[in-house]
Amino acid sequence: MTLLLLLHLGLAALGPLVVRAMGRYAFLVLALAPATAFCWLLAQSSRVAQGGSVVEVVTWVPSLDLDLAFRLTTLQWVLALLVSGIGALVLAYCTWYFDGDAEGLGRFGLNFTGFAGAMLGLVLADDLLLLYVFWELTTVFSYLLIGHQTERRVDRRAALQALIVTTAGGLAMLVGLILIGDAAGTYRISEILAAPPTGAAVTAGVVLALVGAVSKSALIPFHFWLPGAMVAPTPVSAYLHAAAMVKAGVYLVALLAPAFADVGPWRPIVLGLGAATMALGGWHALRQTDLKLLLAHGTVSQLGFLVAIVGLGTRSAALAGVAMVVAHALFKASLFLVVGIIDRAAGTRDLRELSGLARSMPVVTATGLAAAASMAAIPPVAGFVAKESVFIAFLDVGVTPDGDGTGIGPVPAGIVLAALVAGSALTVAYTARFAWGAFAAKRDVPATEPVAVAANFVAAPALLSMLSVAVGFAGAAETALIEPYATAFPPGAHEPDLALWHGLEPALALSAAAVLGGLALFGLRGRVERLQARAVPLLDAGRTYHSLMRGLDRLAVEVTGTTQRGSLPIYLAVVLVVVVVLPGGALVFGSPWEVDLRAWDVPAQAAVGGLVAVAAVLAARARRRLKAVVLVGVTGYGTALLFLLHGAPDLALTQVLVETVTIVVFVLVMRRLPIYFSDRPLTSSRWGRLGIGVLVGTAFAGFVLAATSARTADPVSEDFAAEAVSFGGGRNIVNVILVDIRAWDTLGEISVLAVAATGVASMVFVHTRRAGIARPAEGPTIAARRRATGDDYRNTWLRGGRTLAPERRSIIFEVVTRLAFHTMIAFSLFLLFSGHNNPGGGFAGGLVAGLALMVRYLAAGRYELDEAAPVDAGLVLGLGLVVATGTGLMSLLFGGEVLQSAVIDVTVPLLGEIHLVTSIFFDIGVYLVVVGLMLDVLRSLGSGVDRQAAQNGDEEDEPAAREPEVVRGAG
Amino acid sequence: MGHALRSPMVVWLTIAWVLLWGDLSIANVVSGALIGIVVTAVFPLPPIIFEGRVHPVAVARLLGWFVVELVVASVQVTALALRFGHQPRNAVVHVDLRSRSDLYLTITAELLTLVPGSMVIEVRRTTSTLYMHLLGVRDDSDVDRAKAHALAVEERVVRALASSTELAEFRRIRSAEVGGSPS
Amino acid sequence: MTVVLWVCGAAFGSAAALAVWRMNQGPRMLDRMIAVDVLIAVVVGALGLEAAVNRHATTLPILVVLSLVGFVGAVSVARFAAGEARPPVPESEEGPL
Amino acid sequence: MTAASLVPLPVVLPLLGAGVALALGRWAHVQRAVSVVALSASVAIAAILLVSADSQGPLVVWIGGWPEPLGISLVADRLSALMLLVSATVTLAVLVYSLGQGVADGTRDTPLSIYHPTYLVLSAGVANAFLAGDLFNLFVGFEVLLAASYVLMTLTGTGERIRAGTTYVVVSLLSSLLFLTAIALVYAATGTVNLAQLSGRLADLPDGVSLVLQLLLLTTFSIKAAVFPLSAWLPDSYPTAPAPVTAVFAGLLTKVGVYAIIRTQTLLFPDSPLTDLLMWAALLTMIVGILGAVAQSEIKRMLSFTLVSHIGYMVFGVALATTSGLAGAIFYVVHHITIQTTLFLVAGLVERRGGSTSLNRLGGLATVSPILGVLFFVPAMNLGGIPPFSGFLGKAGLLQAGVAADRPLAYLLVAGGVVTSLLTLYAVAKAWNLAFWRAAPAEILEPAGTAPRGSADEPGPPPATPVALPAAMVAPTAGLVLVGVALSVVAGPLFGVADRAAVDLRERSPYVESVLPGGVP
Amino acid sequence: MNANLALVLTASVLVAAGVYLLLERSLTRVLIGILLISNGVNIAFLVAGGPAGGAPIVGVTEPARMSDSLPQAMVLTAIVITLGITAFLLAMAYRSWQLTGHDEVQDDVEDAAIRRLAVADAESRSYDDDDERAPMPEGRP
Amino acid sequence: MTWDTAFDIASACCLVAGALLGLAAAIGLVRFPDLLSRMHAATKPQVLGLLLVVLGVGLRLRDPGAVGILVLVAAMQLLTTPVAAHMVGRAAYRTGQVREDLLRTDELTTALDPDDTGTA
Ligand code: NA
Ligand code: NA
Repeated sequence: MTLLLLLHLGLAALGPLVVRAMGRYAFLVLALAPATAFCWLLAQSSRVAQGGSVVEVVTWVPSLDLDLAFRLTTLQWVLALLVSGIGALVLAYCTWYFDGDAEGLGRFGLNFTGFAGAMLGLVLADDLLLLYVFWELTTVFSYLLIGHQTERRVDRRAALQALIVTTAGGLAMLVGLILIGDAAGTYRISEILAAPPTGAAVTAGVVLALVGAVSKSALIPFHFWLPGAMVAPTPVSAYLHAAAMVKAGVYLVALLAPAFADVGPWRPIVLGLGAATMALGGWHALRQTDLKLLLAHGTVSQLGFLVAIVGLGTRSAALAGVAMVVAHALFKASLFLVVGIIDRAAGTRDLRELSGLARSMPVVTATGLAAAASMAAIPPVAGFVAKESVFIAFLDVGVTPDGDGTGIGPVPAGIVLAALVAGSALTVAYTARFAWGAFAAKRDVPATEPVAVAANFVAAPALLSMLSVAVGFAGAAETALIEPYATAFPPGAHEPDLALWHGLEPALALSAAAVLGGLALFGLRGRVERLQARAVPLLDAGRTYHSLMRGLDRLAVEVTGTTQRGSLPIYLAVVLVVVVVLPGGALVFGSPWEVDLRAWDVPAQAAVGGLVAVAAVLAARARRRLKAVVLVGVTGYGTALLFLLHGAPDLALTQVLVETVTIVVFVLVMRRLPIYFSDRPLTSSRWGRLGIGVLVGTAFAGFVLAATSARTADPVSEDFAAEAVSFGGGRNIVNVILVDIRAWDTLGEISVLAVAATGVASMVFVHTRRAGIARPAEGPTIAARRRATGDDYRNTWLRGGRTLAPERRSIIFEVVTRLAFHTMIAFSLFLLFSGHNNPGGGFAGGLVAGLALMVRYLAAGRYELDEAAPVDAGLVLGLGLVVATGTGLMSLLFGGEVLQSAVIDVTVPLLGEIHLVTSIFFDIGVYLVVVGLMLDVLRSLGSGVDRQAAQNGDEEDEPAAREPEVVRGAG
Repeated sequence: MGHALRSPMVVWLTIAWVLLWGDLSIANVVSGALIGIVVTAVFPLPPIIFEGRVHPVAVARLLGWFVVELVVASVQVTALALRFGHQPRNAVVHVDLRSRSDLYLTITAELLTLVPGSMVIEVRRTTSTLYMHLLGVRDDSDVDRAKAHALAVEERVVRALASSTELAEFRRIRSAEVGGSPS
Repeated sequence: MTVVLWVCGAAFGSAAALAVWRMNQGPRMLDRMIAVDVLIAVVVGALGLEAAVNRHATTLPILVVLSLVGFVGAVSVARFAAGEARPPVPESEEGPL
Repeated sequence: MTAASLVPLPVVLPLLGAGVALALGRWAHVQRAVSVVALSASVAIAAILLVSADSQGPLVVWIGGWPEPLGISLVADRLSALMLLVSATVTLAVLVYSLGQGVADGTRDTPLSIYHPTYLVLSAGVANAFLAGDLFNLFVGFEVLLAASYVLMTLTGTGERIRAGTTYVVVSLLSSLLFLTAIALVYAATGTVNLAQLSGRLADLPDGVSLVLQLLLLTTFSIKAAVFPLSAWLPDSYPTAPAPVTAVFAGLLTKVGVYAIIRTQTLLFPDSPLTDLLMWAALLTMIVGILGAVAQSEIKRMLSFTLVSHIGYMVFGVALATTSGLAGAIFYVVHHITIQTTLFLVAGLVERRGGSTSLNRLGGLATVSPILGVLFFVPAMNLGGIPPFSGFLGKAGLLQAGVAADRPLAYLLVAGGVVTSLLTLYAVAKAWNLAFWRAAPAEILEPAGTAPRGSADEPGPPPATPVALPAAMVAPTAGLVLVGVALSVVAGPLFGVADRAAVDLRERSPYVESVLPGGVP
Repeated sequence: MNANLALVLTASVLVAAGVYLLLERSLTRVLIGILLISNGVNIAFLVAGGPAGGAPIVGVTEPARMSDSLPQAMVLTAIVITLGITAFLLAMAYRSWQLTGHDEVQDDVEDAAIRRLAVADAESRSYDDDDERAPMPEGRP
Repeated sequence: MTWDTAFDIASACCLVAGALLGLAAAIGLVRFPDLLSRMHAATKPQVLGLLLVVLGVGLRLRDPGAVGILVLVAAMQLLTTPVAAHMVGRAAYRTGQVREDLLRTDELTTALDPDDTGTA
């Protein structure tokens, strides 16, 4: 069975290629897939007829209890035969239905074959979840097939509607199936049927599964989607929306009925909705003028009928139901195909325009009439045989004390039966309307002149109609074949059988009444039409659907409009409020916690802290950008002091450097931005911000107090002192942590710096991270300026200084820079190398080196920066990363872990003991990355902004005219 | 290598390196020199044309004088700051230095700025002119005193650092000025 | 040393407070940068005081750093952000804080 | 060298690659080669790690060989290794896609010297987050990936990207600060940041304090994972980035947040009192998110909202705190990484072919480019939970877990889950109807050939006129579509791994004992 | 372990002031807020590390008197990361100014459009299921 | 009195004097009416104050290693402080932030003729 499905899948996938190669004749090839399945099924007949089964299990997802489990017993066999047989026929029919040059034939072939496979899988599946898999696949293929003519708005909407409605039901079913499977402890259908679970969850599950069935089979209240789907090409209507897909719901009901028909809500749902749908569908069918729509409403009606029968849950009903399914599939597919032929031949499907086809298309007419007879249950065709048995089954329910085992009382049973008979009468009426409308010669309508159709075109419906007739005469054989399924139900009032003649029984009377009543309705069609025109639709589910969808869309807009404010401050406020409410709430309302306090370690902490707090508040009040920056700087330097007072010199050192760098970088940017923050006039929002700020600050204090007071354990770092020296080879524990114990963090951190630097460059240079490097050269203008400024007989202190306008130069600054620069660099190296034993390290060193570059830039402008560091910042950053990661990998090569360090002590003559820890190389990488970051910041926010300002003419003293004097150097 | 070691910057860096490590060992001197050479090689700057030579005694005198000045003037400015109700008047004056060396100019300016009461806010390089802001100027004599003071500072600097030729040139200009402009 | 600590601490604390006051008052950025300079000097002093009182040399590199690069902030403002116009509104008209 | 020694490499190799790419920024072909090699190696190593972790238990390495629990431990257990493999695969595919785009566009939208190193760092950060066995290192991993994401998000600095990027960056920064606060508090309360050690020490804390820590971490990660009401930033920011960037963000970044939720909630806070809270959050995330998707008229934004919505599924599984719930969540994460990435790549193709991603401007794409139709439809249905695709399988696992939990709130979530599934399908089908089925506007019918080539230094917006699709972009997209389909084929073993990973998570001992074989100090 | 109240209060004031600024629209103010909060969190790490002590340098301080070194290393990492991110955000502020003339964070355009639809009680712009509405323009206007 | 005590007392004096000079600088910063006056107050007593503090630390530590660094600190302080003062003062003057009413003489206005490029 898996192979059959794979064959469908394979041919479907090849569909577009086959169509491209063979044109419309490709459908004959594609038909091979269902045809093969059909043949295989036929080969299983005897086994199945004897009540045997074919089982196949391929493991798929054991965790979900979802396997490719297939099981072929009678019910599956019957439906699979229908699905594959009709599928093959309809595919063959497509060969003549479509023009060879019709658009989208390839994807049509794909979707149709795929659908046939999915449908086959659906009826063969022995796993509830697998059944759902194929169930949804049929939905999707149906969506694609309904929307085949993609550019028509109506088609698209109908496709979407079918998709949404059936998927909605399908998802309900999925939950239902999971409820059942969970209760049963298995998803294997055969096992569930063998030992059905019970309980409230199962009841709910069964109801939800029925929702799926009802939606798929277009019962009330989901009945509206099926007529809408008639925009699809007729083969689709014939196959999906008559023979196959819509039967899935009926199949599910039939499948589960043996196990769950006695579950409380089952019969009210299937009988109530089934009977009501039958009547409503018939009523709607009567007013249709489009033959296809007439058939579609008829299908809705018949599906209600089928669900009511197969869901009844008696042995008689089971037999009759399956027979009815077969009969319906045969006649409805045939009728749709006939309509398709009429449509192609006559160019219309409107029964008001068609006339006299009986004469001009006799074969088609005969085919159609035979199928119509079956639909109207006129003896001796299949429909009659089946419907007769149906009436018998329902009469049994009505007349036996226990409702033929169903427990339905006589009154409800009578009502249902009456509804079914009435529905049958409507069926007869719309059948008559169809036959008359399609084939009859109408007095006031000119005779239709159809174009000739190929004989092969008619073959498929003709064959189906012939089968309809044949089955009518094969009641006994049919009974024998279906019986194994029916025996899953307890024996009823009497053993059912399918036959043309059961004797003069009440059922026959009911059949007769239905036919006569139907003919009467047809006869009175004028009056009926007027009545229908006046009647207010009881339940316009289609309108309900549309208003639901509109409501959904409106809800979506309203909810989105409310929750998605698009405003950063609001998003941040939400986060902060969540922090105050959740963890803050837990603090306030949760279990009590203790507070263990001391005022300070040293009073200076309070003094510095107070100053920091004041500066923070002043910074929040500041309206001038740089003022706020400076006050933040105060909090930064203050924090550095707090670090120091706590006993963290490394932190204090880094914080001081970072704060200095931060201020300068701020200045570099703020020089371009407006001096003042713009006013935000809303005072209320200001108070709101203040409120949130106070709340968050309070919560923060509470968190810290609670968490700190809760500590009883010793810190993991208590062993660091000993280990740092013995294993890390350094005395400065913080540095050993940074370059060794937690070097992995540091590696991440320098990566952050590298990308942040790259980001800074990308914000300024936009499309590259490389700034052009330009160094001052001896140009004529510079020479002139040198003469003017006396440079020719004086020292040059910084080469870049000559590129500055005189009023921007300061010789004092230049001289001091010239003298101090190398010292700064040497000091940065000192910090780098001494860091393992004293405060310092790669970060601090790199920052000092970066500040040295910054001083060069401040003293003599952007050319001086390029002069100081004529390399691409990316190179420095990259080199740093490579050195750091390379150090890490190197230890791996030497058999250690990543970033493992070695302590090397050697005695060099003259120099004495050299103590080398390999983690210094890692720190060198860190140093380089920090320098690279600073270089990138200076290139971008310093030089880059200078250049852009010069190009905009914002700064008179940096004229663009000076550009040619410099050689644009290579990095 | 030998050339590099003769560079004053390398020497200074070596000294600084040893000061930083706080230990005058061979290893520190060697590594300091190495650092100096590497740093000056990796970050080349225009050569400092320093033709003078250091006169230790004069330097010491300069420093001593500077410390005294610093203390005295600091007290003065502090007093000024603490004298409530008194609004000091200021002045911006110019002084034409006699030397033409950027280095001496810078050192002079630095010292003048460091020493309370005066602050160099502008320099004209072509004429070696310093523009000073003076704090607490009562009358013109204060201004003249400040100008003379600035020239004196320059002279001390030149005496401490200049070569004999430079010194001779400096004396020549000074006497020419004193002689040529009796103001 | 405790007395020294308290006296110096009080002096540095007051100096820092006055510097912050000037920083808040301005009126110009250059005024604020002078205040930053004073503050940095206070930090240097405080670092030295702490090192002296607790007799350790671990913070001396921070002193070197501050003496080498402490002037950069003021210079950058002098270089780039000095040319500002007069404040359009009095500084007192600020937020609710 | 044991498999455990390989654990750091998915972080180190991309970083090394980033270093080389930065240093050799002038040579585009070197950058390309380095990126492809580094990420391919990551995929291979991740595969080895997954196989080893699944067969031998968690692989642990103490960086630098420091004795436990002093240093930083990296842990590749089943969950981490699985996340690593999926993310590495997706990252590589997106890289190839962006190379294709670069080849076609002359790197106008993805300037190489910025893009490659940053992208490599991003992948290293993601890998580090998955491997971190230490709370602070998890923070660092987050920072690495976030910093890289800031740069990628604002690539080429257009006004729109700056605006969107600001929202993204600032919200992320706030979450980073929250994370840092949480770490400070955790250390204050326990004196350690090693996850395995914390699993023991947190249990000794008073309930109130432990709850505060749990809620803070949860809030932090919920911002990153985009859990309602902390999710609104995401649809505002993701869609504006270049297509490959959005794709990799959508696929990976939120999942790193989900991973962190899973890891911390299971390892640090077992027997959580927050089940109900998480369930409500999951429900609201699903529903509000998908309603957002329904309201959109732009494909990328619509996808962003589905992204948020489906985070709700994963949170649902975590909230259940049962083995099947966690397994479902883990499987769903794997599915969602693959599928969201694919769909955003397809959105990029749509933008090229249709000149827009606005549903009000597109049309006829299924006709003019059937391959694009397939590339969109298959993952879209996958996202919509249509079987037999992985989206369905993950959803089925979660629904099974929800039903098995047998609690009213769990049933409510089951209902919310199917409603979300339906609305997801509605949203993508609506997009399909309009963009792919509706009649095509004239300019889409006749593409303007290939996009004009730009140079790396030349600014310019992405092509606004429809252009033909370069094979170099279609191929990796198709590859990812196939990977998405293949998830269904290998769903058995994959769900098996997820199951075993969930068992590990619930038991905690496999993790803790591998990290601290000598017991929790 | 007991907590240092002076540090806790300082940190919480920094956080409160930072939050106040964070909720502003100017990117510069937001960044300043982030820096304040960041300083506050860093101080909280000091509290988390326990009592003040000597510098954690072997040979300088007795191991028993040392301040806890691990939070220091973590704060150092955080400080440096913050520096990198600060530089990037400033560059973003510059870029924003370059493009718009200010550094204010603007509201999202698409969200505003949907909010307008919500106010007008209208359907979404992709709603395609209504007969009464004028058909959408097929393709580009 | 041992040498140690003597050094400690000297150190204490230096520290106190340095701190008071720092305070004086801050007072001047607050009290002086214009920018340039404040600059005098800020740079001057402060330089001496810092030198005193450095000296005080050196006297207290009495460690040759530390003294080396302190010498460097003092040297660098003397080198860089005037630069800041000069640059700020210069910027103040050039941007018109000098209160002319407090100036007795101003010999720079004329020198800053825009045509004159001589200053540097
Ligand atoms: Na190491
Ligand atoms: Na920070």
